[in-house]
Amino acid sequence: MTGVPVRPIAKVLVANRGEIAIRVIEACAARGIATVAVYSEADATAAHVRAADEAVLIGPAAANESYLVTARVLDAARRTGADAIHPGYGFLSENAEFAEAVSAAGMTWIGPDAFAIRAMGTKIAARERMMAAGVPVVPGTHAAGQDLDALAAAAAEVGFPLLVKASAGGGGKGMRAVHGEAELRPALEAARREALGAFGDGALYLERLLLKPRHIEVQVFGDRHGNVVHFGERECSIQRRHQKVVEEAPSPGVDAALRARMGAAAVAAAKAVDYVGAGTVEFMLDASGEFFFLEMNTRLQVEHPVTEAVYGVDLVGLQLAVAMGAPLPMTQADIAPRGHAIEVRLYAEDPAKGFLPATGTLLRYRPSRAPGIRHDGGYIEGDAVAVHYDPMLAKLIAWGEDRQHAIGRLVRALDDWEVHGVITNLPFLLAVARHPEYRAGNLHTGFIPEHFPDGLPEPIPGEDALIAAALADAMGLGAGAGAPTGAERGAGGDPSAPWHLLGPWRGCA
Amino acid sequence: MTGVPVRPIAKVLVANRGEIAIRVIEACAARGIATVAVYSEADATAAHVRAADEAVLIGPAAANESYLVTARVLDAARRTGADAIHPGYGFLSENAEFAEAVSAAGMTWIGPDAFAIRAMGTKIAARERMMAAGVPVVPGTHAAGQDLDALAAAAAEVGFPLLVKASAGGGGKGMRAVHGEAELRPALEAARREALGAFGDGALYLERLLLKPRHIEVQVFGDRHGNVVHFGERECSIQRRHQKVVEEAPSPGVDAALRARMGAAAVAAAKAVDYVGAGTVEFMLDASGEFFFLEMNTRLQVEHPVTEAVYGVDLVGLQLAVAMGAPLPMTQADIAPRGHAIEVRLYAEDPAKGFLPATGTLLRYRPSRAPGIRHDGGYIEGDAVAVHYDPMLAKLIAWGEDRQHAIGRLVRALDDWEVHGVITNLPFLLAVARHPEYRAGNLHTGFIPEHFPDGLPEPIPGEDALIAAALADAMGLGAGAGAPTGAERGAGGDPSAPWHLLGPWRGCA
Amino acid sequence: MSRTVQVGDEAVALAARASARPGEYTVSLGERHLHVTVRVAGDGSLLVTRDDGRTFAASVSRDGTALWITAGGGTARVREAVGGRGGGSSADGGGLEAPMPGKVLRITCAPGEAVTKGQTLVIVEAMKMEHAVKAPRDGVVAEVRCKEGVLVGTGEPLIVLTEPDLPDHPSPVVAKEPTP
Amino acid sequence: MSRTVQVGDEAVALAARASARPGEYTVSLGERHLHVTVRVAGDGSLLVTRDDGRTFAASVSRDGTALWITAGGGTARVREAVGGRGGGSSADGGGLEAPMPGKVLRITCAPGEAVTKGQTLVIVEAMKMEHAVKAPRDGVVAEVRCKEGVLVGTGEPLIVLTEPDLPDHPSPVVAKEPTP
Repeated sequence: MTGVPVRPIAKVLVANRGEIAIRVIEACAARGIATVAVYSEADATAAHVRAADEAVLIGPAAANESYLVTARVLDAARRTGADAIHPGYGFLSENAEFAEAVSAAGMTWIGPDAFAIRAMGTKIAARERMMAAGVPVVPGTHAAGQDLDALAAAAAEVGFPLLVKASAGGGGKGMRAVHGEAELRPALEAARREALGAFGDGALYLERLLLKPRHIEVQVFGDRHGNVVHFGERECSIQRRHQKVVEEAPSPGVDAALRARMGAAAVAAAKAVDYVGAGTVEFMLDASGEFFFLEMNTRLQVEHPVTEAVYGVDLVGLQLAVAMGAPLPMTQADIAPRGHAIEVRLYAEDPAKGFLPATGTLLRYRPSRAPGIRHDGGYIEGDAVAVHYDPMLAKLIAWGEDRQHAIGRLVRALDDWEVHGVITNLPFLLAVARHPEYRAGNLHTGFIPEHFPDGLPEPIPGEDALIAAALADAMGLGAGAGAPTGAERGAGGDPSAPWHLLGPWRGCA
Repeated sequence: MTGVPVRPIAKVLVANRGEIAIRVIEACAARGIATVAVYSEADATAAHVRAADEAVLIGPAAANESYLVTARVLDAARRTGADAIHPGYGFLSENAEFAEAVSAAGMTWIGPDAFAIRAMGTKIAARERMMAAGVPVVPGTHAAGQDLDALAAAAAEVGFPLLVKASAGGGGKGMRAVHGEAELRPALEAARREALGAFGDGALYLERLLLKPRHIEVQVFGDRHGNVVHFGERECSIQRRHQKVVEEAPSPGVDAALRARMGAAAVAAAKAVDYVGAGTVEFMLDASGEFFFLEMNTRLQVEHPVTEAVYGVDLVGLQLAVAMGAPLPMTQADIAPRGHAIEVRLYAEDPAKGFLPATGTLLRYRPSRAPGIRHDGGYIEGDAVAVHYDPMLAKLIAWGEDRQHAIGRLVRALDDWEVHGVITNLPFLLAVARHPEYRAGNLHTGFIPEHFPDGLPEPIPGEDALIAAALADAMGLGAGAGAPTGAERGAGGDPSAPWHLLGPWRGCA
Repeated sequence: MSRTVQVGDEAVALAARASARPGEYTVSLGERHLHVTVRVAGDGSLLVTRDDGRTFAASVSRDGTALWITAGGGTARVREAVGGRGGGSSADGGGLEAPMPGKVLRITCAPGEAVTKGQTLVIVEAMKMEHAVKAPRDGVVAEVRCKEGVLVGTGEPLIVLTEPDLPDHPSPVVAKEPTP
Repeated sequence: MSRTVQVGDEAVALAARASARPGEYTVSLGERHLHVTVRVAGDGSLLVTRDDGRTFAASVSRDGTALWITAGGGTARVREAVGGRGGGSSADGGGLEAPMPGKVLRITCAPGEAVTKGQTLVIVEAMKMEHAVKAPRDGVVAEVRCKEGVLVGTGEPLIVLTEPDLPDHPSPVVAKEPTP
């Protein structure tokens, strides 16, 4: 349109593993684009290798000797004749040097320009750039002076409640929450004493205190023709130590008017760095309805499927189109949400033991296939889950006509999901989905520590499970043992034969 | 709203089997409604039995001794305390007596009233009722007189091209296609001679000849408050002997203006019989853009998922809501299509042998899990496919941002679908999806006979398949044989052990 | 271990021999020999790397006489070569076998009856579909080998027909696949 | 065949005995006895009908010491009762075993070193997560049983700590589950 050259993409190397590599491979395959997987020695038979047209071994299990080695990834792309590289998320996806190296090698980088990656890569610089662009950031100030009167004046500017922090500080030392004018002076004095004692520096910093904030992020998309649109928000407040666990779109705390305001702020943020491709602007939304820039993720987000479900868009397909130089095929006016979607992340971790990672072999792995359920997974039944990579095994996304319908479908799908052989957070996901405060939409970033301070104890086997256990032993069922599976019976036995009636002649093998 | 009593539903008996029973069970489960399955002796371990909360054996394998026996189904509902019955499609779904018996037993019938079922049950009566309601039917006429002049005048009314048929006739005898005025008289004379010779009755009937018609059907929905809406059209032209094989929404032959006209006609048809619940009005659409009523199916349709995908609605959920007495939650203005969806039906039949039914055991059965793919199936890996019921094993639905994207996703998903042990039409579905005329949207009811007059020969194994066959024998792979599956390895082996490297010590078991 | 399979009109002998190096095999497809490296995935499927570096995924199942193989998009049945039995399609037998698994719905002929080519002898039903088994030629019904209401498998003999002039030499049709 | 399993704080003995009628079993859960009818589905899962007519579906997998069972919504691990071994949680051992499978990232103590309660001795990393193994009490490092960069399994001993006043009586922590 504006002289941007069209660069067709015929073969994409996917510089990632697991579910996101498969997601990208499927998007390419549906468009007739060939795919190249890369894999470490630990992933020689991984699902993403099986899904791609070609696969290249790039090193040993450790990611910093394989998936993170730019030279090996680039070499694999060269050897297979790939003309573009998709980085997925994590690994090299926000590595500006890698983005530059891909372009320098004459290949198309499916992502934003290195400039935008760098601009958003440092939090403090990004914060200042956003302030300049008029995007709200958490109000805070270094007072002009450090005497109590100057700090009190600064406090009036920031507003209450606020947080007094030690400028030199960290670890909670010298920190005080102040909920009103009356508490201010004693808090400032106490904080100064602590700060002096801990850091030898009594300088204080004031920042607005967000009460039960929601983590709300906005999906933005830019093309090479200067257009930027947004696809509404995702709520990701259900997190544990900054690791998201449950995400949804739209947010139960955002209405159409707020969506428009946050969307406009996110588009302004993206335009401030000439953003191209898929990006996410993260905000904190406080209980009063004010929102503040947190950071921008310059890549596809793990939780992008909830946006896809609600907005009827294929974000990876859009990444490919924009990377080829095409203008966005829609304007903001064309973009509207429909229904509600929730994503949960299945982690190989033990909610009964502080969420420590777990490993094993997926002896049985059967996700739901019900309508409205999407499963983006990196493993299939029989695969081993090892210690080398992220503990996220899969994402399950439930779409419904409204939030309650989506929750209903989600609960049913979680109930049906059979995962044997590896301890996961599946019971924890169910407990969250069934929690009355979750159903009511009362979400904030402290949801898990507030409602699940001790994680979740290991499920105690119920009576039905014990009956099944007793039968399984008596009948020799379970892996490798005597049960006649369909496969073992062979094809075409007498269709009326009572295979479902097992007598003692089959038991106790 | 208008005094319709609300009748909550707490437990639904699903009077069906296979994929549609599972579909209904999942819809109930997502809404917290308990479910009862019924099953024949042949279905003792079928997937729909496993999906339901309870299950009742209702007779031997033959459907007319089990699924079709109204007394047994009603008895199962009574015994389990079900307060509603969902009939699915086929079996008892269009049985007006059954609908009445369900209501008489004090249970809620999830479907239209018996009156509507009966009104649409006889083709000729339905045709006349539709004419009275102003719904277009295939123009045709018994001429006032049978002399050639009277017939010629009638022909002018019907329009060309037309079909001359023997009133007493059948089997093509006395039938003549006439493409213009000039051909008319000779055709009338020839037809009369044939009719007299074949049936001893020379009376002739004239009907518009539809050229390469499309089979277009409109999804309608009514509530007990007098509201009826439509959810656009589905195109089902790809059929073989009136058995649909591929369906899609929207139709590539229908634009917004035509959609509005056909939708209005369908709504008029439904209103003419006070229709409540989900129904489908089938039309033939000819090459000139005229459409004509064919019949109305007074139940959920097999191909309803393409409408769900494009309109973002859960039609089974809507059936439940309407059956409980709720008004439709949307008006026609709220209803708009988004993207494109295609459904294919996987049949256990052999395209190389006249599509004869096939049976066997599903030694391996792995449908795609890619984004945008929905799989509604009645069987899982290990299940036996027997001779008793419909040969449809599953439906696969691909949604895409536009028709080409949907086709791309469909082709990929068909390519990935592993079905071993039972011969199916899978290669045929792929051949259709890849056919240039299909891709171009040039669909009509003669598509399969025109492009696949001889079905499709059995696929010849390619070189890769032969290599795999040789290796499988040498390594003892395949069902029941030596390959160490994940399950057999057991959990937690050394994660770095080279299980992927099989040496001779594992081969030739 | 070796197997001769049908590939279109040809019979091809397949074999594979493990090399000394783990996971490496020499595969023979008739006269052609290839070197491949094999990895077995957790679900028993294969990843096969060919000489040219190309890798393909394959899954294999096994029933009586065939392997079902999905490899690189698409599934094929790899069947034992019919060899000396000469193609063995049911056309030879004259259509007197069950054309599909199903239930014998009706028998419309009786032993000793003279029948004409094209006459319906038996109606078999499966999966809501009826199929008429017709006389492939004029002849006399020597034997009815099925009963109404009974399930039969593909290829099971239903009727034995003799030549009208050779009543002493029945030509029974032998079941090739006695599976239902 | 019988198995004693852990159900919350209790040990329950499980057994099932086939009856003369096919598919029927008597199941014992401790002192309770139930009669059930069992159907096995094509994928090896069970459909179990209880005395009261209620049927539930269940799937079972088996690994070293546990059965993994999905029954009626939700999966549970059914494990051998710990019995005489007295619960055996790693809290007893004092946290000197690997708390999870992973790689030893850093060893921050040396043999002979006196350490204080809460001091980090080893850092283990798995799945992008670091975990510090800390001294459960004051003591002296008697032995370092791991190496940096090496993979360890849950429960593998990492450090042997002695009481500061009893250097001759080391208290090694024994691996309970030597799986990685």
